[in-house]
Amino acid sequence: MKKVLALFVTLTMVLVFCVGCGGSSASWDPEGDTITIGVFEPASGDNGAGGKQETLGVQYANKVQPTVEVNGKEYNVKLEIVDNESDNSKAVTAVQNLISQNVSIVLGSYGSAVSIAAADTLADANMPAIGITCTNPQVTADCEQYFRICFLDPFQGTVLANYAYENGMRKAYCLSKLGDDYSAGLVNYFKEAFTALGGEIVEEQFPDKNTDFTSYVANAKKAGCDVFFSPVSIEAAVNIVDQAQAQSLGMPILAGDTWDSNMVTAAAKGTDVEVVVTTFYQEGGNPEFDEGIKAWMKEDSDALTNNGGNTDLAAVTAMGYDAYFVALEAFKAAGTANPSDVLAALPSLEVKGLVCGDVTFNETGDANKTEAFVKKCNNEKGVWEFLKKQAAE
Amino acid sequence: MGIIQTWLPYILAGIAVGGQYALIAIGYTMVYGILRLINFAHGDVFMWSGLIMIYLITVLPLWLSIVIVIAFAIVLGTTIEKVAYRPLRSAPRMSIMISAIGVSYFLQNIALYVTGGLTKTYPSIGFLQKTVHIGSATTKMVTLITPILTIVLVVLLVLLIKKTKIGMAMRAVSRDFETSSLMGIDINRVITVTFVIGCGLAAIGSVLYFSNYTGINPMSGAMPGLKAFVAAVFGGIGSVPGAVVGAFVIGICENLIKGAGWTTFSDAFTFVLLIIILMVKPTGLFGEKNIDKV
Amino acid sequence: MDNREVVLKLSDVTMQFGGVVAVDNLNLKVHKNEIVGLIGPNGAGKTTAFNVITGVYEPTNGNVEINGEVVIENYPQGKMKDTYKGRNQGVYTEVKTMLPDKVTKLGVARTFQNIRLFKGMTVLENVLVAMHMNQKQNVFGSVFRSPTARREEAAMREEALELLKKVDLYENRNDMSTSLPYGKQRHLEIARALATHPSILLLDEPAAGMNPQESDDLMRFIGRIRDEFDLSILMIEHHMQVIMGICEHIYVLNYGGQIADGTPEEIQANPAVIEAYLGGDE
Amino acid sequence: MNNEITLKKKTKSLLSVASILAILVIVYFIDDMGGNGMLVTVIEKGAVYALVAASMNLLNGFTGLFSLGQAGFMLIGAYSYAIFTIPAGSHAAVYQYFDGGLIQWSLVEILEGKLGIFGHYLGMIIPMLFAGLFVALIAYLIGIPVLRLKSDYLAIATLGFAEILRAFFQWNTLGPITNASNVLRKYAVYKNAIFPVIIAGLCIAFIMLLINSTYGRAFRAIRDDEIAAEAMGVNLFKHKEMAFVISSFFAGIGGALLAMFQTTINATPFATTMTYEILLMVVIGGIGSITGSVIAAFLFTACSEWWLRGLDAGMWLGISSPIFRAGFRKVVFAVIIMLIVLFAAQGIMGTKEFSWEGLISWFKNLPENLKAWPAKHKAKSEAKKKERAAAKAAKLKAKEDKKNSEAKKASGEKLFTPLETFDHVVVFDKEGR
Repeated sequence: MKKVLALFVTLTMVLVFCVGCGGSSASWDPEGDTITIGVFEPASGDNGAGGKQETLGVQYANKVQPTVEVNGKEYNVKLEIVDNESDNSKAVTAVQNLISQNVSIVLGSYGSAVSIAAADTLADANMPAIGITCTNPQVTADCEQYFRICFLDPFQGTVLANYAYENGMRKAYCLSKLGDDYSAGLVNYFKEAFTALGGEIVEEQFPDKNTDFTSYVANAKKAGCDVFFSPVSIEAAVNIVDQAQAQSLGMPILAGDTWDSNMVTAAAKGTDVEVVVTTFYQEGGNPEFDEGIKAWMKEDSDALTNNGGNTDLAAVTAMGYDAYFVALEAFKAAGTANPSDVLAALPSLEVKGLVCGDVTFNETGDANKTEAFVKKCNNEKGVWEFLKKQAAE
Repeated sequence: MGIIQTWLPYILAGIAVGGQYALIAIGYTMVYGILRLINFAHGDVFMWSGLIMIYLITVLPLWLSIVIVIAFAIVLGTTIEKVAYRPLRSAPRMSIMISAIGVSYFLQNIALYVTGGLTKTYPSIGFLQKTVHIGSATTKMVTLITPILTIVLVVLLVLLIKKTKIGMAMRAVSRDFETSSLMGIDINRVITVTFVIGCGLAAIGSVLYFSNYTGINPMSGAMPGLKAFVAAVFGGIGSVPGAVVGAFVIGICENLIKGAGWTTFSDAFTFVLLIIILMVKPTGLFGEKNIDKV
Repeated sequence: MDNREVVLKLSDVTMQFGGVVAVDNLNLKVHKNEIVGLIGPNGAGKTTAFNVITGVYEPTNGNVEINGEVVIENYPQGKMKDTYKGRNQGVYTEVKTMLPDKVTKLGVARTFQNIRLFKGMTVLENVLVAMHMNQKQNVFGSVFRSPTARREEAAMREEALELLKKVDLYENRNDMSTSLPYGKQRHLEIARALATHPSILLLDEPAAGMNPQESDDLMRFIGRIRDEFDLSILMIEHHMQVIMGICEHIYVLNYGGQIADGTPEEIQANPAVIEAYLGGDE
Repeated sequence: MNNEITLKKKTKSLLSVASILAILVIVYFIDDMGGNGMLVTVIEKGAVYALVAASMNLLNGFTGLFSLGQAGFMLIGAYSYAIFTIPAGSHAAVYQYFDGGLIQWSLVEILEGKLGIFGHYLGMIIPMLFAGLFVALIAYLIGIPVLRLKSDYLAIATLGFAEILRAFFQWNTLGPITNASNVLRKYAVYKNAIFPVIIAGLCIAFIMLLINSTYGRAFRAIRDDEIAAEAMGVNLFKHKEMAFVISSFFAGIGGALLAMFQTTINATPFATTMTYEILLMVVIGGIGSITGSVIAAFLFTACSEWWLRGLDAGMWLGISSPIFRAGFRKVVFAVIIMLIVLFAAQGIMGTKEFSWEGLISWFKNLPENLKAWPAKHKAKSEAKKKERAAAKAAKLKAKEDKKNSEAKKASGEKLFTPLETFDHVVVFDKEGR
C-alpha cells in the first residue's frame, strides 16, 4: 500500500511540476488583440549601455506606433524585453524565454556573440529574428531565421581601412578585447583591408575587465603609429579617450559603430583627442524622428537614464527604431503574426522610409548596404559631426 | 638613456597603479591578519566609494564629497562586518568566506540595479587630472601624487600600529585571537578599527584610481580587488609594508609586461606571480610563519 | 635491565620553534609490551614529543627509531649545530622525515589531548576511517562495489563492530560521534586508534576530566588492551594515580628538558621531580 | 511525531527505478512534443548545473577543500569537447580568421560514417569522456602544487589558475585550435533534453557511490579533521588529489554538456562569476548534501532564468511597480542568498540526503508539523527572547568588567601581560625575542 502511495506521490509531484509551470507553446492567436515582439538585448554586462540604447529605439517606435493592422484587423503591439546579460550562457535561456512568451518575432541583439549563441535556439523554434546592429557575418551565415538591417564587419572593416588610408595613415595600432568576437572580428577585417592597401599593423589585446589603458596608449606611441584603431565597447572607449588625453596620444582614434555613443562624446569633450567612427545613422538625417525621440526622452526619466543622462542620439537607437518598423511591415506582408509565416515573408520584404535608409535583404538575410556614415567628434561642443559617406570600394 | 625613455611611461603607470593597489591591499592584509578572512567584498567597497563620489559631486563641493565618500566607505565596511561576518565568527572558516562572496555578489548587484549596468564617468578633479611631462613621458598629475600619498599614509599607519595602544591591541589580536580576548582586549573594537582603517584607505584609493581610470561599472572593483589581494599575499599577509611592496611590484610588472607586448597575459601574470609565491614562500615576502595547533 | 626488545626509541630529540625550545634533548625508550608514562607540568613539551614521534613536526635535532629502524632523523651541521641545543655534534646524516600517515602505517597510533573525532560522522564510521588504509580496493572497485570491495567492506564492518563491543560503544554505533558523553569520546578515540592495527599506542592524557572511579576503570582498560592487542604503550598523563598504577617506567619533563626517569617508586622519591611539581602550578 | 518508517530494500529499489523511469519518460516526451520551451530549457541547464554543483560539493562539502577553480575546469571541458566535434564542412566558417583551424575532422562524423547513428552518439560520448579526462589531467598537474596549501590560499590559488586558463584559451597564438576570442559553434549537440539528464544523472550517481564508499569516508575524515585523519593513516595528499581530480573530471563533463546546451561557446563567461554562482548553488542546497546541490541547481536556474524574470520587466506575479526594472531580479536574488548564508546556513538539505523513508515520513508528518508549527514558532521566539535577555545581561557585565579593568589600568596595572609561551600554541618565526 505504502509503495503505491509513494509512487503516486512522486508521479503527481513530477506532473504538477511540469503542468503547473507548463502551458503549451501555442503560436500566435489571431483572435486575440495583441501581437508580441520580443526584444533580445543586454541590459547589463559589457554591452549593457549599448543594448539599452538600442532598446530605447524599439520602445520609442512602439510609442509612436503602438498598433498594427494585419489582415484587416487592428492589433496592439506589445514588447517583451529580456536581458541577455551580454553573456553567451544566459543568451540561450533569455531567447527561450521570449519564445515561450509567444512572441511573433525577435529583435536584437547588440553584440554579435549573444546573437550567434541564440541562433540555434531560434532555428529550433523556427522563430524569425532581426538583428539590429550585430555586425558579425556569422550571425546570419548559417541561420535561416536570422535577418539583419545593418552592415557587416567585413564591410565596416574595409570602410574604416579605406578611410584611414585615404587620409594618409600608414601604420595602425589595433586594439581589441580578449574574448570579444566583435572587436577581434572587426580588427581582423580592418587588418586584411589595410594591409592589402599597403598599410602596416600593430595588434594588441586587452583582457576582460581591464580599465587601465595607460600602457596600451604608451605602446601605440612607442610603435610610432598614425592611427589608433580600437573598435571596442563603450565601457572601454571612455577610458581609452581619457588616457589618450592624459598621455597626449597625438594620433586620431578610429572606431566602429559601438563608439557612436554620447558617452564617447562626453568623454572627448574639452580634450584634444580626435575620434572618428563609422556608423549607421547621422543625427539630423531625419529631423522629425530626432525631435520626437528627444522630446520623449525628456519626458521619460527612465529613458533618459538609459540613454546615459542626456538626449544625444546614438545610431543604435535609430536602428532599433527602424527594426521595429521592419517587423511591423513583415506582419503586414505576411498577413498574420504567426512566426513561421512572418519568416516566410521576410526575404522578399522591402521597407522604405526608415530613418537609416531603405532595407532589403539579400539571400543570406543581410541588409543590402553600400555606404556607412563617417563621423568625427567635435571636442568643443561634445557632439558628433558628419564627415562623409564612405563606401567599401 | 634610450631604454629609460622607452620604459618610463610604463614604470610611471606601474608606480601609480601600484600605489592605488597598495591602498586597497592594506584593507585585505589587515582584515586577514586579524580575522583570517579574505574579505572578498573589499573590492566592492572600493567600487561603491567611486560610485557614491559620482552622485555626491553633483550636489556638493569637492572637499566635502571626498570626506563623505571616506565616511561612507567606513560605514559600509563596518556594517558589512557587523551584519555578515560577526555572526559567523565562530562558524567554520568556509562559511565566513562564503558570506564574504555573498556580500560581494550583493554589492555588485545593487550597483548594477542603481546604475542600470551603465558605465558611469568619474568626475574630473581638476588638479589630479592635469597633464604633466616627465622626460619623455606625459601623464596625469595623479600618477605622481599617488605614490607619495600612499607612502605618507602607510608610514602613518605603521606608526599607528607600532606606537598606539589600539595598534598594540591589533598586533596582539592578530597573534592570538582567543588569548588576547582573555587578556581583556575588546576584540570587536579592534576589528571595527581594522575595518575603519581598511575601508578609509580604500576610499582614498578609489579617488586616486578612478581619477586615472574614469569609467566605473559594477564590476570595476573586482579586478583591482583581486590584484590587491594578490599583492597582500605576495608581501606576506598580515604585514602592512609587505602589502605595499607587493602592490608596487604587481603594478610595475603588470605594466612592463604590457609594454613588452604580452598584453594577453597581463592579468594572468598577477595570478602566475601569486602561485609562484605560494609555492616558493607561502608566507610571502614579510610574512610570519605560524605553526598549527595540534 | 630490561632485555625486552626496544620498539620505540628517541635519541637527542630537540624541537625548537623560533626562540622557544619546546623539547630539549629527549632520550626515551619503550620496550615491547611495556607501558611507559611521560609526565611533567603544563608546557613541558610532552605533546610536542608526541608530535615529533608521529611525524607532525620535523625535529630540529635527533632521531626516532621505530621497531629498530630509524624513520625520522635530523642532525643539522654547520652553523645550525651551534644554534640548536641538540648536542650530537659531529654526527651528520641526511634529514629523514615521515608523514604522519606513514608513521601510522608502521604501527604507531595515537590519541589526542583535545579530542579530535570526525565530527560529521557516526561512531562506527569513525572507526571505519581508521581501517581505510588497510583496505586494498582501488577507488573504482570501491565505487562500483566490486565483489572484493563488498567482501572487504563487510569484513571491515564486522571488525569495527567487534572493536566497538570491546570498548563498550556497540550500543552507540549509529550515534553521531559528537553526541557521545566525554568519557565515551575518549574510548572512541582509543578504539579508532586500535583500528589501525598498531603495535605502539600513544595516549595523550586519556584520563583527563575523569573522576577517580572512571580513571580506575581506564587503568584496567589500558592494561586489558595492552594484553589483548599485544601493544606497547606510551602515555602522557596528569593523574598520578593512573601513572603510578600502571606504568612500568616513567619519564619526567620540565621546560622541555628531561629531568628524571625510572620506575614509579624511583620517580616518587626523586627530589628534582618533587621540586618541579611543587614549584610548578600543578 | 517521529514515527520511524522503514522500507524493505526491494521496495526502495522498485520505487527508485520506477521514479527514474517516470522522470526520463516525462522529460523525453515534454521535449519531444515541443511542450513548454522554458521548462525544457530549465531542465537542461539545471541538469548541467546539478552535475557541476555536485562535483563542487564533492570537493568543498565532502573533502573540505575550498576550491574556486570550477569555471576554469568547465572551460577546458567545453573546449575539449567542442574542438573535436565541429563538422569538417563547418571548419572554414567557424575558424574564419584562422584559415579553418588546425583540426580538420570531426569525431562525430568519422564514427557516424562507420557505425551509423550509434557512431554519432559514440562520437559525442568519446569527446565528452576525453574532455573529462583531459580536465582531470590538468587538475592533477595543478593539484600537485596547489593542494599543499591551506583553505583560503587554496581558494585563491585555484581561482588564479582558472583565470590563467581563461587567458590561455583566448590567446591568439592558439587560435587555430581554440579560435582565440571568437566563438566556437556548429559542434555536435544533443537533440533531446533527456541526454543531459541521463549523463548528469549517471555522473551524480557515481559521485553518490563514491561518497558512500570507503574512499568517501576518508574524504569526509579529511574535512572533519585533517590532523586526525592523517593520524589514522589517511594519506592526505593522495586523497585530496583524488577528490580534486574526480571533481574536476565531472566539472569537465559538465563543461562539455554546457557547451552542448549553449550551442556556442567562448571563454569570456567562464569567469569567477560562474564559479561563484555554482558555489552559491552548493550553499543553498546545503554544503555536504548532493541531493541539496541538485535541488538547488534546478531552483537556482529556474528562478534566475525564468520565474523571477518579471522582476526585471516591470511586472511580476501580476504586481507591477516602477522599482521592477533591469537588475532588480539580481538584487532580490542576492538578498535571498545573503539571508540563506546568514540565517539558514544549513541550506535546503543540510547534510541530509534523499531517501524514500525521509520523503514519506516528511509527507506523513507534514500535517502534524503544520499544526505544531505555531507552538514551535512561539517556543522559538521565546527562546530567542531569553537569549537576547542573556546577551544583554552579558553585555552589561562586560561593561562592568571593562570599567573594572579600566580602574585597574588607572591604578597602574598593565592591560596585558606578555603571553606565556606554550609548546603547541601558534609560534612565530619573525620578531624573536
